[in-house]
Amino acid sequence: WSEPLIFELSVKGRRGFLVPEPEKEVKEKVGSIKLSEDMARTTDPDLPELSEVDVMRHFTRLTEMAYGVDNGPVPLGSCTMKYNPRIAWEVASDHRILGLHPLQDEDTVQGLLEMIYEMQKWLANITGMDYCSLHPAAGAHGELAGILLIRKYHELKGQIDKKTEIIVPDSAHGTNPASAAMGGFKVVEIPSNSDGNVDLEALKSVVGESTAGLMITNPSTLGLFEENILEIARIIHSVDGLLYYDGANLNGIMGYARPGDMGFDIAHLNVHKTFGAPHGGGGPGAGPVCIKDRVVDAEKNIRLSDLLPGYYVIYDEKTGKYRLKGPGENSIGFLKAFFGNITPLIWGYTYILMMGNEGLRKVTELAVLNTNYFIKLMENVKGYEIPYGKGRFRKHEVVLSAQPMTEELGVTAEDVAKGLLDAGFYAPTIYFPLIVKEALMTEFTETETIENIEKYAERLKEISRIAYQDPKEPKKWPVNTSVGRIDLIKANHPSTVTPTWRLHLKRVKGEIK
Amino acid sequence: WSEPLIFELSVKGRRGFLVPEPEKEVKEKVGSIKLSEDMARTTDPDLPELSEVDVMRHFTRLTEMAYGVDNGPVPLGSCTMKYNPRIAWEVASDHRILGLHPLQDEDTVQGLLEMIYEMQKWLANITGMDYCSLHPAAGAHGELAGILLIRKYHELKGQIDKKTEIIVPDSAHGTNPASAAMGGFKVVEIPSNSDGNVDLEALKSVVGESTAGLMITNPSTLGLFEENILEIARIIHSVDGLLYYDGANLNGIMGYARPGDMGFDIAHLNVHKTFGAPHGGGGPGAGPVCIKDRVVDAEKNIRLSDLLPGYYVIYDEKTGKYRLKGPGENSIGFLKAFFGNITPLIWGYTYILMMGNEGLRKVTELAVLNTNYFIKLMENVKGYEIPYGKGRFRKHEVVLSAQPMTEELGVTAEDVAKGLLDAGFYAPTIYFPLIVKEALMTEFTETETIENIEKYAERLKEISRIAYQDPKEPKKWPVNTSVGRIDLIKANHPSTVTPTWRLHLKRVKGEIK
Amino acid sequence: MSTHPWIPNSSHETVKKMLETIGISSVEQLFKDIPPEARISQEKWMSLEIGKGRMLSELEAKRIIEEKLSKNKIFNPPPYMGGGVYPHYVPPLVKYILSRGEFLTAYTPYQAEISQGLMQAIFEYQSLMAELLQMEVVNASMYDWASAIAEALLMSVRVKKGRRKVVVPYNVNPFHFKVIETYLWPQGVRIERVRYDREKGSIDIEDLKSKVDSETAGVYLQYPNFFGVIENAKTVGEIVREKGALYITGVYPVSLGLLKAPGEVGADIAVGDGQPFGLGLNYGGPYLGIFAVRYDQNLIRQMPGRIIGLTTTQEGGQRAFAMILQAREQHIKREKATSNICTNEALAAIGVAVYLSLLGKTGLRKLAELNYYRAHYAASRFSEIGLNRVFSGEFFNEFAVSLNGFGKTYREVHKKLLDRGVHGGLYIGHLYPELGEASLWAFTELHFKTDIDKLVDLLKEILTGGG
Amino acid sequence: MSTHPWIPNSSHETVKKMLETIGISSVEQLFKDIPPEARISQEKWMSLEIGKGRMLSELEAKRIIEEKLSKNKIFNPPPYMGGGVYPHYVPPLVKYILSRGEFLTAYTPYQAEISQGLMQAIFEYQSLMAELLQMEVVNASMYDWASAIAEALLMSVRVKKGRRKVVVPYNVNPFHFKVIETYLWPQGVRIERVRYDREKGSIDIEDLKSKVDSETAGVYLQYPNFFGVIENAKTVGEIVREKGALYITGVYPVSLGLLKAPGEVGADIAVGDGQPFGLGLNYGGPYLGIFAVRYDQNLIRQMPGRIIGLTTTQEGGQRAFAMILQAREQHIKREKATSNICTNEALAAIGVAVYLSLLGKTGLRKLAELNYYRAHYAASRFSEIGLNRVFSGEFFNEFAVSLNGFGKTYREVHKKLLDRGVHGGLYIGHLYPELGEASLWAFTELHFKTDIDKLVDLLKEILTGGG
Repeated sequence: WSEPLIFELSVKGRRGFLVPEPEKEVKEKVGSIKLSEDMARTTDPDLPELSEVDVMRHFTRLTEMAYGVDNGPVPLGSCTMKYNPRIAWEVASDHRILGLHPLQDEDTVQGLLEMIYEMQKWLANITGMDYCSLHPAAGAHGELAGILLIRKYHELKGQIDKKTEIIVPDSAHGTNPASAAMGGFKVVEIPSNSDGNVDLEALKSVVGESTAGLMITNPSTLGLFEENILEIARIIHSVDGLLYYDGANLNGIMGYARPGDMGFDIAHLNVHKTFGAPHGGGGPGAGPVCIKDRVVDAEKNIRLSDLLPGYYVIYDEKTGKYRLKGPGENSIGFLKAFFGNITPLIWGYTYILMMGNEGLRKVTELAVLNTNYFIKLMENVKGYEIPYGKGRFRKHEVVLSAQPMTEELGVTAEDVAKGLLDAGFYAPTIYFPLIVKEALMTEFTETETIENIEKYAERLKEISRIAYQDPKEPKKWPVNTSVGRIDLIKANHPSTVTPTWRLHLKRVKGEIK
Repeated sequence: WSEPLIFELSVKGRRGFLVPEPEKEVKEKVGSIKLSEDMARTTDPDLPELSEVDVMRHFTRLTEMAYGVDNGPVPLGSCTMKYNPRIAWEVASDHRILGLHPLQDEDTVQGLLEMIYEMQKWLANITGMDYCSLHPAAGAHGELAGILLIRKYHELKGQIDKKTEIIVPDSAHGTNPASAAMGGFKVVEIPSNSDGNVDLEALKSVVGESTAGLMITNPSTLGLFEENILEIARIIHSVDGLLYYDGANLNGIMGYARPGDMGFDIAHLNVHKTFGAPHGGGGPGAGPVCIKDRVVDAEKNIRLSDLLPGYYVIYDEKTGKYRLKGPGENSIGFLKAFFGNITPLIWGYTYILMMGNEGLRKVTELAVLNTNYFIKLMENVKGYEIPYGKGRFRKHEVVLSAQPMTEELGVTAEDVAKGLLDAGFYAPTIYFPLIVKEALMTEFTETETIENIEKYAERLKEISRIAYQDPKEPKKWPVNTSVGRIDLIKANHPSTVTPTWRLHLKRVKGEIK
Repeated sequence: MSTHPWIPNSSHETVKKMLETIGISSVEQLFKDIPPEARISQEKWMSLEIGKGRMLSELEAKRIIEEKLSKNKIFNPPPYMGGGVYPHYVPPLVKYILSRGEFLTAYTPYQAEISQGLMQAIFEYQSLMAELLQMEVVNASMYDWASAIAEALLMSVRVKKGRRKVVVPYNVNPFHFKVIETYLWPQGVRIERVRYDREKGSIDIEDLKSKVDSETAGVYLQYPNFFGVIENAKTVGEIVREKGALYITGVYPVSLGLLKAPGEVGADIAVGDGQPFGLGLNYGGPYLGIFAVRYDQNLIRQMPGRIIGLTTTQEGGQRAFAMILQAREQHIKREKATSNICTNEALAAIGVAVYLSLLGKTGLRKLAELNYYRAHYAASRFSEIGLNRVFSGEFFNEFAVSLNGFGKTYREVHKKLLDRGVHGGLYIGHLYPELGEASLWAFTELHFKTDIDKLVDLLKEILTGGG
Repeated sequence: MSTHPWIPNSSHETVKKMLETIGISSVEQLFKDIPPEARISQEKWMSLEIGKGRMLSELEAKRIIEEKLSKNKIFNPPPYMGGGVYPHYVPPLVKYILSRGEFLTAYTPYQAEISQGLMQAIFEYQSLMAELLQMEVVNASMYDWASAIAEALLMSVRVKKGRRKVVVPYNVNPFHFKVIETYLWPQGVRIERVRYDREKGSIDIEDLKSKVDSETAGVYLQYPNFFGVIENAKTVGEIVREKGALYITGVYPVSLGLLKAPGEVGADIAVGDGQPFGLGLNYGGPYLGIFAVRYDQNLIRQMPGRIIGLTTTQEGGQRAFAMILQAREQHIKREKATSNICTNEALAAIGVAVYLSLLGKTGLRKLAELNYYRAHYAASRFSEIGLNRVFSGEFFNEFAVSLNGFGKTYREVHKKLLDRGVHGGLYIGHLYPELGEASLWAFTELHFKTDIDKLVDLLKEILTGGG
C-alpha cells in the first residue's frame, strides 16, 4: 500500500480552498498592490493544486499508514506512551483557547490564566519543588532552561569561570549532555555500577571545584531507582553544584518519591509523557521547569525563583485577577517568544484534574507493576538477558538485551524490533541506553493491558524460537508493514540525501549534483 | 486483519467510564433505592468490561476496516456519494446545537430557528415548490410523508375510497412502492420504453378514477431525464391524481430544472445526498418534503400547505422572533416525535450557504459531465453494454449492464463489483434498477476527479480482459479486502442466522435451537 | 470561472477535456432533452434566494453561521427537561469515533468485504442492546422512539393477522402518540386508549383488562411512563399475553440499569430511544429508535429495518458480517416490504455501541442510580417548598409537580427562571388539562446537587416572592 | 478500590494476578529500594493540592473546566493584533486530520516501516515549505520562530568557525530578540544591533554596513519587520554576502504570497513561524519554527532538528521515508549534537502541510493579497481620522500608528474599545520609547471591511469624544 506524494496528485487549475476577493470598496480605495521590484514575488511557489476532496483523502490515507497509542501498544522506553484521553483533546482544542492571542489583554483570558495558575501549583506539589515555570516547549527545552538556571546561578554567585563542568551518568538520555553543551558546559560522564546505580567512587573522583552541577534521571533509563540519590545530592551540594532532575521517568515514582525530597534543585517535566498529552508524532510537547527556591544571593535577596524563564501566572488578591509576571533582571529570560505550549499544558491540566493525588499514585503503581510482571514473563528466555541490577525491581521500564542472540546467531535488537512490528506491535526503544548492548528498552506505562503485555512477551519468545531455528529468517522482517526494511545508506549519503521533493526534482533535472 | 468482538475483549473488573457517586447529602436524604420486586433488575446486563483505552483501540481499528468517501470513490448509483465538507461537520456538531433540547423555550434557540427558516426557503426555491417541511428523518420518511399527503388530500376531498392506487414506474427505487403500501395504497407498476422514458400508452391504460397519484424520480434511476414529464403531469392531474417527485436524483438537474416547474405537487429531498450531509454508514439522513400550495378545499380554505407534517418555522414580524408552528387539524401530523434531524439539516444548510445558486448549478453540471465522460470511456468495451436510451446523454448516473459477460462467461455484476474492491474502489450499486440485468449503476457525482473516473474505467476494462482470458479468476475476488466473499446462505438460514452475540451464545449453550 | 474545492473537475482545463472527449461544445448540451417549459433559465435561477447566490469561502460562511449560533442559549446545567429525550453526558470518545471519515462518510455497507469494520460496529450495537434489553434480535435502528412504536404496532397487526386493534395507554409519551396516530391511520387500525390511575400515575389495570381483547393485535406500555412513574410491566405483560396480543414495551434505556429489562417482563417487542447514550439533544434529532424482538421466526420475519448478522466467509470459514434478512426490505420486496425504511440512524447506533462499551456492566447501573438519586433528592427538596408531586407512584428520574394552589401559571415561573439563567421543566398542562398547572422535571448526572439546591432556592423565591 | 478507565490493569483481580506472578504481596514492595528519607508517605501525598485529590469523572471535570473556559473572552472579529503571530482562519480539515489518533498519539517515527504515513506527511511539510521559501533543505520544525532564529545564529557561529559576532537589527521582533539573547548568552557570542530608519521604519543600511565585518558569523533580517515594513532583503543580502557572513532571514510566511522568498533574496538560512498556516493562536503555542537552509553540505551538517528524507527500501527499491542525518542529533551525538532539540512540533508541521495543500499555488497569493488589501484599507481609513502611520515604508498587513497629538494614552483607547467588545492592537510604546504612544495593528482575512469600518467609527468616537 503506498500513497503518491501530494505533489504528484497536483492537477493544474484545482483549488482546495476559496479565498474571498477583497471587498469592492476595499479594492477601490487601495488600488493596485505596490511593491518594489526587488521584493515583489514574480512566480508563485510551486505548491500542488488539489481539491479539498483530494487533500482529505490523501491525508486520511497517510494516517492509516501510521501507528500511535490509539492503535495499540507503543512500548518505547523512556517515552511514556500512555493513553491520551480524548476528553483532554476536547478541552485543549476548545475555541476559547485556540482563539486567544498571546498578547491579548489579560482581563480577557482570566479562565486560562486560572488554569495555568493551578497547574503551576499542582506540578510543584507533584515534584516537591517550590515553583514551576510552564514556559518551555518540550523536555529538551526544559532541560535547556535547567542548564541555563545552573549557569545563571553560578554567574550570579560570581563563580561561573570555574564552574565549567556538568556531570552526567553514562545511562543518561542524549539530551542531557546536549543540553549541557548548549549551556556552555563541558560534559563529564560517569559510569554506572553493576547494580545500575551511579558509581559513587567514580562520581567522587570527578566532583570538584569545576563541578557546576549533575544531571540525572531517577529512576534511570534502566528503570532502576538510584539508591544513593541522597548521597549524590550531598556530594554535589558540597561543592556548590546544583542537582538537576531529568523528569522523563517521573511516571515510575509519582506519589512514592519526589525530586524535591531527594535533594534536587531543578527539575523538568514532560507533560506529554507523564501527564497524558499526546506526542503528535514528535511534538508539540511541554516541558515545565521547576525549582527549589534556594537562596542564590542572600544580600541582594536573589532566590532561584527569580531566575525562572518566561511568564509566570500570579494571583492578585486585591483585584481578584490573575496576572502574567514577566522575567525580572536576574531571570534567564525567554526560551520562546510567548507563553508555553498551551495545548499540551491544558491537556495535562485536564489529566491531573481528573487523576488527582489518588489517581497519579495509582498510575505509578500500575506502570511499575506492569514492568515487573513483564520481567517475570521474560525470565530465562533464551537469547535475551536483563543486564544491571540483577534481582532488583524495575520502575517504569526495563531494558532487555538481545546480546546473547546477537552473539550466537547474529540476530540483533533491530531484527527483534522488526519482528514485533510484524505482530502488530510497535517496537521498544532500541540501542539505548548506550551502556546496554543490543538494548530493547521497554516501557508499558499504566496504559497497557495485561493481555497485551502477555502477547508481547509471547511474541518475543516466538522471535527467539524462530531465530534459533533459522537465524536468517529475522533478517527478512518486517513483512506485514507497508514497506520493507529501509535503505538508510541511500537515505543519508550526500549524493542521494533527499530532505525535500524540491531537491529531488533539482537533482533529476541536473541542477544540483 | 480481523478484530475480536467487543464482548471478547471484556476483562472482569475493567471500566471505561467513571460515573460519579451521588453526593453524600443526596444519598443521605434519599436513603436506599426503593423499587418493587417485580420491577427491580437483579442482574446487571452482560455488557463487556473494558478500559477506555480498549474501547478507543477497538473502534479505531473498526474504522480502519471501513470505507467512505473520505477514503476514495464510492460510485453507488442513486446514492449521490459526494464529498461531505468538514466545515459542515464542525458547524453541525457545535455544542450550541448538540445541547439544545427540542422542547426548550423558543426564545433560547433563535439562532437555530433562523437557520431552519432560511433552509425552508432555500429548499423551496431550489425545487420550485412553495413550502418545505424539514420534519422527515430520511428520504423514505419524506416519501412516507408525501404519500400521506396524497392520502390526506383525497380524504379531505372525500374521494379516498376510490383513490386506491399509486402508479410507479418499473425503474423506481424500492422505497416508492414500499412507501405507497405504508400509505395504504395499491401499487400499479408501469414499464419504461426503450428510450428510458415512461411508456405513455401503458400509463394511459392504467390511469383512471382509482389513480391517487404517481411517484417518479426524474432523472430516472437510468440517469435519463423523463422527456414526457409535462405530459405525464397532465395525465395524472386530469384524474385529480397528485404527482410525487422522488428527490433522490436531484443532483442531476439542479439549476436546470425544478420539480415545481415540471408539474409536481409533492417532492421529497435527500439532504444527505444532494446537499453534502454524510451517510454515516446508513444514516442519519434528512428528507424534507415540499409541496406546491395547491387548493385542496376552496370552501374551507384548505391548501396543501395545511397538510404538511411536523413543525414549521415562521418569522413573527411583530416580535422579530422565529417561532415553531405545529401541525394544524388538517395536517398529516407527526412522523417522528420532535423536530427533524437537525445535524444533517445544518450540514446541508452550510453546504447550500456556501454553494449558493451559482455553486449548486455547477454541482449539477459537473456531476452530469462526469457521467457522460465516463460513458464515453466505456464505449464499446467488450462484456458491458448500456441499455435503454441509446445515444441519450445521462444525467447524474449511468447503468451499465454486465449481461454480455454473464451470458458469455458466467461472470456477473457481482464479480465485477468484487474486482473493483480489489483495486481499492468501492463498487457501484448492483442489480438495480431491476429492469437492467446484471446492472452496475454508477454515479460519480461532482466529487470524483477525472483521474479516478479514468482509473475506474480502466479497471472495468481490465476486469473484462481478465474475465475473457480466464472466467474462473473473477470468482475468486475479492482478495485484497479484510475478508473474502461471504457466506450469505449461512447468514440468512433460520438455523444459523445470528443478529446478535447474545443469540450466538444461547445457540452455543443449546438454549435455542 | 474558477474551480471549486468540492468540485475537482470544474477547472477550465478539465471541463474542456471532458467536453471534447464527449464531443460536445458546451455543458448546456447535456441538458437539451429537458423540455423548455420544464427548464429554468440561468437568469431566473440566479435570481432566487438560495444561500447568498454566489459561492462563499469557508471563512465568510463561518462568520455568518457564528453570528447565528451565538443566538442560541446554552444552559449550564442543561434544562431540567425530559419528555422522551434527556440531557446526558456525551463522552468525547463517542464524538471522536463518529467523526472519523471511514464511518461518517460511508454508505450502507452494501459491499460487505470492504465494510467489515462498519458492519461489526453495527452488529456490536445490536448485541449490546440485546444484552441491555434481554432480547435476542435487534435491528440496526429506526428513526426514533416514536416511529419505532408505530412500526411495532404495525408489525403486531401483520403478525396477528385478522386483529385490527391496538391498545395504547394515555400515560405514554403524548409526542410519541401523535406519531403512532400518523403511522396507523392509513392502515385503518383502531387505537384504543387506556386510562391512568389519577393517584399513582400508573396505568389503570382494570381499564386495561377491559380493553385488551381477542381483536387486539398489540399493546404498548411505556416504563417509566410519561410522568416518570415506573409501571409494573410484568403484571401488564401477563394480561396482554393472556389475550394473545403482542406485548410491546417502550423504555428509557438508562433506567434499565435499575429496572427489569423488556425481556424479563415478557415483552415480544421492545422499543425506546438510544438518545441518552451519548448522542446529545440536537433539538430533535438525530436520535435512535431502538427496535428488538425476542427470538421467534414469526416475529423476525415481520421486523422492519436493517439487520447485520454474523456469518463466515464462503471459503475458510473466517468470521464475517453481512446484511441479513434483506428479503424483508424495500429494495428487495418493494411494496411487500415490512417497512419502507432504508436510511436509518446507523452512525447514532455506532455511537451508542461506543457508549455502552465505555459504560459496561457496572457503569450503566451506577449511572441509573445516580439519576435516581438526583431526581429523588430534587423531589424531596421540591416538597420542602411546597412543590409536591402530582403522582404517588415510584419514579425513576423524572416527576410531575403541580403549581395548583400557588396562584401562578407555570409560564410565569418558567420565564422568571429563564431571566435568572436557569431553564426549568416541561409544561404539560396543555397535554393533560385534568392536571392543571402541571410540569414535568427531569434530573440526570448533569444536574449536580449544588445545581438542584440553587434551583430550589430560585423556585422558592419566585413562588413566594411578589415579583 | 475501583478500576480507572485509563489504567486497565488496576482492577483488584488483575493486580492480584500480577503480584502473585511476581511473587510479592503488595505493590509497595516494588518501591522498597527508595530510601525512606526520599519517600513520601501516602498520607503526606494525599494532603497535597493536586487536582481535587480524588479521581474525577469526565462529567465532573468537564463542568469545572467549562466554568473556567467561559471566563475567556472570544472576539469576533479577533484582535487586530499581530506582533509575530496572527489571527488567521483555521480550516476544519486541518483540525480534523490532526485529531486522528494515528498521528496524534504517535511517537517520533523511530520504526520507519510502521510509520510511513507519518513520515511522508512530515516530508511533505518539508517539501511544501521548501517551495514556499525556495530553499532546498527544511527540517521537521523547531519550537517557534524565535528559537529558530536563535538556533540559526548559533549555527552560523558553528559554520563560520572563529567568528564570534552576530548582527541583529533593532526592528526585528523584540519578543524574538529576547530569546536570541537567552540562547546566545552561554556561548559568549556577541550580538550587535543595527538601527532602523526613523522615517521609513526599515533597517538603516549604512549602520548595517558599518557593523557587518569579518568577525560576523551571521546577520539576521526580518521581513516584513516588526513594524510591518517590508525590508529590501535583497540589498541587505548583498551586503552580508560580501562580508562572508551567513545571511539569515525571518519571514511571516503569509507575506510570501506577494514577497520574494528567502531563497530569492540570497538567504543561507530561512526561519519563520508556521502559526498563520492553520494552527490558531493558542495563547502562545504550540506554534511551528520554520528552519530551512540552501543546499550546501556544510550547512546541512550543522543544521539543528529532525529531518525526514526520501529513500527506498533495501530490496525492490520501493519508495520509502526515513529519519535522516541523525548523526547531527542528540540521541547519537550527545554533547556534540547541533542542538538538544528532539520533541519538536511535528503535528503542527503536518497541520501546515494540510493547510498548504489546501491553499495551493494560487490560494496563497490570493490570501496574501487579501491581507494586503485589508490592511491598506484600514491604514487609509485610519488616516482619515488622523491616526497616521509612524513609518512611511511599504508594508504588508501590519502597521504602527501613533497617538502622539491626541492627548490620550493607548491604554485608555484600548480599554474603551474593550468595553465596546472590540480588541485593538498592540501597544509598543514600552518596547520603543522613542516612538511615544505607538501601537501596532494587524489585519487579516478575518477582519472584514465592515469590521474595519466599525473599528474606525469606534476609534473616531473614542479619540474625539470626551468620554
